[in-house]
Amino acid sequence: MAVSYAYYPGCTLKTSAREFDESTLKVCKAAGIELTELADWNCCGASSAHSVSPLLGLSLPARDLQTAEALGKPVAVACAMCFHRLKHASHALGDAAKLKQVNQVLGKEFRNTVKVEHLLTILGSNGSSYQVTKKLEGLKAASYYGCVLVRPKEVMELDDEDNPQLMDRIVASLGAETVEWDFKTECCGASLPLSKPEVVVNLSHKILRQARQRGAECVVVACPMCHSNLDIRQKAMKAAYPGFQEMPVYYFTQLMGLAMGFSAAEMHIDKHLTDGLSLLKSKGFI
Amino acid sequence: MPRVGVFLCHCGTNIAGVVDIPTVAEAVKQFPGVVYVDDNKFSCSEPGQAAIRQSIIDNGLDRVVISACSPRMHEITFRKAVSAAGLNPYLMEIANIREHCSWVHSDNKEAATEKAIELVKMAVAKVSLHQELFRKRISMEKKALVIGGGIAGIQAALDIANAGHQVILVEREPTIGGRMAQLDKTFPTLDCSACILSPKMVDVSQHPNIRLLTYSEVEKVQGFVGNFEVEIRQRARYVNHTTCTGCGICWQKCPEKVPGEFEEGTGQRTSVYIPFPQAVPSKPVIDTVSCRYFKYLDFIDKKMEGKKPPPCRICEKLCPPQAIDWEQKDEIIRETVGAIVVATGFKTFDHSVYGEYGGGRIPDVITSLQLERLMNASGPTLGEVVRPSDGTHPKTVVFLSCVGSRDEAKGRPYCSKICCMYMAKQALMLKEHDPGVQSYIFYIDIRAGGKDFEEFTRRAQEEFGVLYLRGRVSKIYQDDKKLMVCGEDSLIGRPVEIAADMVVLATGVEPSEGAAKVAQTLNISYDTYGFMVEAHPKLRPVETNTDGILVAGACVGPRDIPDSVAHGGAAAAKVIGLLSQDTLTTEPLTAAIDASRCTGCLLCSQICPFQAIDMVPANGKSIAVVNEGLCKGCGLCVAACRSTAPSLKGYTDAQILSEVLALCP
Amino acid sequence: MDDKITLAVREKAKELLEQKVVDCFIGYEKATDNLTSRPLFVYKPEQAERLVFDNTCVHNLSKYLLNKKDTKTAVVAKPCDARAIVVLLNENQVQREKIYIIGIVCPGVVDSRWGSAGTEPEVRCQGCPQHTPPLYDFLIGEPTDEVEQDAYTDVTAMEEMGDADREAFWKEQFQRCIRCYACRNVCPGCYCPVCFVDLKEPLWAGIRVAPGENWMWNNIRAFHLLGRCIDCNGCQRVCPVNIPLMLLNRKLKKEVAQAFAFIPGMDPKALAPLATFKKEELAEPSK
Amino acid sequence: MTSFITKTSLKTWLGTLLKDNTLVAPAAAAGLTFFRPVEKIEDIAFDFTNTALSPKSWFFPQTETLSGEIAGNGHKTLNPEALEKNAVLFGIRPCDARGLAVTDKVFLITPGDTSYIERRQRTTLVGVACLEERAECFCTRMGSSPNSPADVDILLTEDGDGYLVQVMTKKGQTLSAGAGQQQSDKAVPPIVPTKPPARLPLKSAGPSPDMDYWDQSIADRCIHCNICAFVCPTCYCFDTFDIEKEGKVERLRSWYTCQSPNFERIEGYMADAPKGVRMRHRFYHKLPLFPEQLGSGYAACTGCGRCVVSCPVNIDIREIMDDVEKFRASVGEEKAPQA
Amino acid sequence: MSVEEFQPRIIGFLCNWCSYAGADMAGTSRMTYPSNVRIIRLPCSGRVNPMIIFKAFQQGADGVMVSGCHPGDCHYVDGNYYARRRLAMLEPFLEYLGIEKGRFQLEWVSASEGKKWSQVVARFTDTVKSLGPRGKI
Repeated sequence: MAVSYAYYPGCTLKTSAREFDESTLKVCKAAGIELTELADWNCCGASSAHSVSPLLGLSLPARDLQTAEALGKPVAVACAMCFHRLKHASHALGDAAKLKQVNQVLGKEFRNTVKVEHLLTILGSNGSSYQVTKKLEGLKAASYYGCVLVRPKEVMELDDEDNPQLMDRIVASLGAETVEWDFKTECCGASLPLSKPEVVVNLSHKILRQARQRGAECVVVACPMCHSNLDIRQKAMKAAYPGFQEMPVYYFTQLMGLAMGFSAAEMHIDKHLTDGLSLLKSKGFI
Repeated sequence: MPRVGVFLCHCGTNIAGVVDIPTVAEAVKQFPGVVYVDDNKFSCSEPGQAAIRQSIIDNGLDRVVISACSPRMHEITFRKAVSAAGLNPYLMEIANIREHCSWVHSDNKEAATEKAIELVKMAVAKVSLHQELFRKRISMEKKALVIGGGIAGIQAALDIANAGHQVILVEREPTIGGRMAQLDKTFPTLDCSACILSPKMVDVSQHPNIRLLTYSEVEKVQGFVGNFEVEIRQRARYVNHTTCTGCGICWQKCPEKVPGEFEEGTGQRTSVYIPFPQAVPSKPVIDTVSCRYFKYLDFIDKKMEGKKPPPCRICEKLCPPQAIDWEQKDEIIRETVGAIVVATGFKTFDHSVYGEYGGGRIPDVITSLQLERLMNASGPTLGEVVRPSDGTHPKTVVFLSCVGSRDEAKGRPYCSKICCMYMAKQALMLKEHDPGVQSYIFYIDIRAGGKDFEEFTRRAQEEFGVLYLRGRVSKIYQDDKKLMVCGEDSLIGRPVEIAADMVVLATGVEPSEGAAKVAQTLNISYDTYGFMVEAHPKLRPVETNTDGILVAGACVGPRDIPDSVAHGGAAAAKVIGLLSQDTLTTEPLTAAIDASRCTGCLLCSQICPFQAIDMVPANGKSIAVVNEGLCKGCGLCVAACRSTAPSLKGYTDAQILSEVLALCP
Repeated sequence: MDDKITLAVREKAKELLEQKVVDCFIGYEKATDNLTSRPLFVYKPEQAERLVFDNTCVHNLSKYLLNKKDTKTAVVAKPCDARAIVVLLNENQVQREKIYIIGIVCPGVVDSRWGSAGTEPEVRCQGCPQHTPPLYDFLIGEPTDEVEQDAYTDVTAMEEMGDADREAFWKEQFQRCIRCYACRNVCPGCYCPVCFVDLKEPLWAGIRVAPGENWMWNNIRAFHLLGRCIDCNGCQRVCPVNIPLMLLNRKLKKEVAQAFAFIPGMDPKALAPLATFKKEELAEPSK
Repeated sequence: MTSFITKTSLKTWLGTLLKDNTLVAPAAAAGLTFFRPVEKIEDIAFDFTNTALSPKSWFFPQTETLSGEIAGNGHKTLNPEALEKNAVLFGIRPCDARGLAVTDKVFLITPGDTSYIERRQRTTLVGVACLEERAECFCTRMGSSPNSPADVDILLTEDGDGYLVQVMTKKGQTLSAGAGQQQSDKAVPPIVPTKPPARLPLKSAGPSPDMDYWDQSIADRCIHCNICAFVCPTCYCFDTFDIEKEGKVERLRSWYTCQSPNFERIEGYMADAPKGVRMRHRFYHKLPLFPEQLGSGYAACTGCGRCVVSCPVNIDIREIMDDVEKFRASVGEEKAPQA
Repeated sequence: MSVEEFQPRIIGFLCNWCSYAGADMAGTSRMTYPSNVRIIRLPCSGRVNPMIIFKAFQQGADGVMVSGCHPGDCHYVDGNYYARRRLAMLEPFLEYLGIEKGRFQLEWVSASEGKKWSQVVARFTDTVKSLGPRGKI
């Protein structure tokens, strides 16, 4: 098991989801996983490249993969959408004809031998050894994977499509309690907040509602898009659904960081729009 | 050198009008081995045949070529004619100079004549290599084996037994009855399933010609039609069925309770049990997995750690005739039968692969067969339909069709055929049980092809207010006490969400557990799903490619009760036809394998469509041997073998080559 | 590097014979030209010192297993040789438990005949898809997972010739054949108790050593190896009159690979391509 | 007396011979050379070491028709394949010529083999002496020599831009009459001596290595192909076959070899014999038994080395001779051969 | 022969149950087709051993055709599927040996396809004719 990866952050982690990026880097470093940011990385193509030009949709991620292949390292991805695009490309380029086409675009030889792994797999596998110093005992969390991380199963090769377990196992390892619920991979509204915000509010609300119903106090995510929908829209939910109670949404790496001894500030928990600090304080974690 | 006689038929002007017979006769005389050439106006007529017979005798011919019409027309006629002259009927070959020559080349008589000469030349070359062949007679064991005691098997067994033949009926479970016994009512007549089935079960148990072996499985089958040697393992029941009176004290007093298979997990049974009150035989078996005494013995045997289970044995203490027998062993029963009917039935699809329906984790999402048990007056709830989670009566029930049917993604592209009807029946019955129930049915299509079927589904909708929604369900989740069923009504093109109390999955039909193993034991084909493959889907629906082995009921494919009964009867009719013969004759045009040339590479046995090639040990290796009873003479083995060990009588390599060489010397 | 393999082979042979794991060890020793190699049968541990392994070890020793069916035998196997063993297992010719396979991670062998060990890799090694044997009990060398693709350049060149040229080419090749049957006798896939060519009735290929009869012999033999030839080059190497027999075998290898995605000798459980079919394949006959 | 012929004149001479004779000469094919009837002088490979196959097949073809019979009328015809014209075998090496001396011993014994006699008598041998000794060559060890003229009608020895010519027989004289050679005062180089001094490598009597040697050191390795026998200039075993076709029966004979598993089925004495016995038979027959039985004074091996080169598994007759001699020396029966 | 039109020598290996019956059907329907094909009757197209086809070409056949039941209709269940695989390999191999494409043909003709049989024969005969005589190898 390689402990050295080429790290592909993607655009969101460098902008609106910087807390995901930084918590990821810190956690991995502490867990002895070496992440080297891929030099000169480009957009993974999400979310529209493939619907505009299938060739472009493959070539963009292929360029990033080629860089990693040349390094001889597997690729580590944190963002669910980026993971989706990279995995999709590496699956589709199993077709020699497409690979040939893409190589013409790249102008370099990409052999499609590089492995793409999500941080959930990297951190959740037996090979990784993070030290939990502060158990998050008493925290009830609902693990929310979102729709793109696990689907389609045969391409993502990550976990079950309806009832995945990877994140639940990590959260449980931190000492927190995970709840059984039915919305682990439901749609949060994805990229509709700009065009149809009411759809996003409705869908995200359903997710938070069931999490609450099953006893969760917070939701844990691995996707910046999910995070923004669940986190940012809570005010609108309150307006639309009287009685809705706010609920903090954390990246799984943030909770890992806390449990491994990093401070809330180091994990940028204060960056969220929905208050994430009070709950942690009330539990005595910070 | 053989002495070949050639008989050229004019067929009136059919042949002679195009082919110049005298020219052919002149040419034929020059062919090696030809000692006699004659021509007839109509060789197939009685005078024609008589002339052939006479010439064979007068000229001492030992091979005959008849140059006439297609062998598909008169091969049998001329074999008889040759045979009547004392010659082996297989020492005759037909040159087809009518269908393949005169009739199709009437535009060029010269070419037709030339072709006729060559066709005769080929036949002469081939017939010179013909050998005497003999049909074999095999005896017929007038006894049948029926595998599976569901409605199809029961019907087949009764029909065969009523025709006066012995039947052995083998059932894996402790009772016969099969799936039909689990049902509450049957569509579309709403007959009580048990009421119409039980009398047949009793008939089976009391029929003088039927030997019923429950709790038994067929382990080995060898031989071929007329003489199948079968080995049946009857599992130890630990209850002596000769002395047991079926009084029921043991299963009333047994302290160990486990989920009952017959109840589909909706109810419990004890470790010593009969599956249901009307079981046949109505005598119990002890399930060694759950029985406390067996657990105790196992604990001692394996020197396990921990708390020692109690050596219960209450049944033994209470049994009035002392029928409990802990020493009972599995029994191997060997029988010879003439024919076999396979009626292994079906099971329902395991819906836990549907993650969106809760993956089997939501207690109030049940299967249709579970609902049958809940609705059944002798079921675990005595006919009250209640939610497994909290025992309350559901008011809103949603049915999902095609769970494990018509779904390529789940590897089940086929329609299970019975679900549309039983959903309608169940929705209708729910309303009868409790008028306050509202049922919804999500469907893809309503398939109600059958007598009174369409009317029945209309009644469910119109009289019983069942709401049909066309579309698939995308998700079911628990929202407090309710089950939220999210789907699409594709007729209005809108998502719908129903807050239900109970969801019933119309799980599809698939072959019962171990069906493929039964097929392998019998060497019959089965499809990718494990359904048995019939010899011809239309014209031979109950036969298999192995003579004497028939299939009936849902083991062939999804089937409702009337079809299964008809199928069982059809299989029985075929068996009765076979058993009414005293002997069977085999066609001698089969393959034979030269053991000295066989390498034992398995290729022929792998491709033989009739599993007619057995590998037998010889001189430290295994070699292939043809079972003539099973061989149909296709010659696949001959063409496949590199070391030319097999040869096909009547179509040997040498014979085919002689034809090629006759054409291309 | 060669030395290392040699030492490992000797050591293993000694061990296996001393511990009576096997009764016979088949490997290589130097030939009388002191340049090339030849098969060696070792029965006593002290003879193991004669064993060598280098890039002239061209022989496919799996053939000899057919003569040692009753003896527990160890055999040195390059990837192609091991694939031959897999084919023999597929075809029920040898028993796995009687064989001990010393797999060699193969760097390729050179074109060598007695008296001249070439420097060019053998044709079979160019584009060889596998350097690690698919089956072994003991492996010498580090397993690799690089996958090279057989480009079939030799076959393609033939295919691009005109029909008449191709016919003339084969006519010239086959007329040299002296029917010594070394190609057959060296081939692990040729184990019929009676070869079709030795049959007098029917006479598939005539007795006369003539172009037409030679054509029958060589082509039918090639066809009998369809889906079974593991590209070991044995037949072509031994041919005393230099008939390029691998051109025949490799054409069929290519067709089988393309039509049925089947490479022989990879899976001991595989069903031969002619022992199975798919209903939906080859939908258009002869087109 | 010696004479000399230039390379140009040789070609001219061969060209004239081609008119009335079948000229069999080495020709190149597939990187090898083969004796073939040539149609033009350009086809001849003058620059060759030795051919892949021996010239034996010219005299004793691999398959030939012995007789044809017409069925039905009882008429039998003995039908040896007669030569159309006289033949010249150009380019035969002394070792292969010695091979013909061996087959002569078999086929010319009264009453003689009609077919062989016909071909032998009507063919003149124009030999070419070897100038180089290849790794596999060991004619000197078998009592012959790379420039021995003993078994040819004419021997040419290359010298500069031509050949020294030795005419050995009447046949040779007749053929070389119009060859256009000049007198030469150059002496033919002395015959390369045999080594070790002419002696048979083996005697049949005497101790022999045990069966383990023949089985495990030799026969285990043998793949029972026909190569050694088919490339050998002296192997003369054959089998006959009757083939029926279109009512006619043709009798054929075809080369055969003692190492073929089929051979033992026919030659009953070796049936079921262990492989090592067959193997020992081959070498004992070639080396001591042939001269002992036929009184030839030379073994049925000429040292041409073809089997050494062609054997797929390096069964090397020289190694076997050495092994047997070493064995005999070790048991004190016979002196080990001198180096 | 040199002056006359070249008449190719064609051997057809036909399965008894479909193609042979189809050829019979062409006869009973009195269809006419070229007379060059000589039919050898076999139980199944799966009985066709490629060795026989090699022999036919060696002996100088100008064309060889194998015809059997349509896939799925084999009287012996799967015989024609095996035949299809085997002959699909044989066809390119023959071409590789210099026997022109078109001289060997695999066809599916059912018992009711008399018309198809006559068309198949006409087309095949035409093709082989255009390829010219082959002669023995």
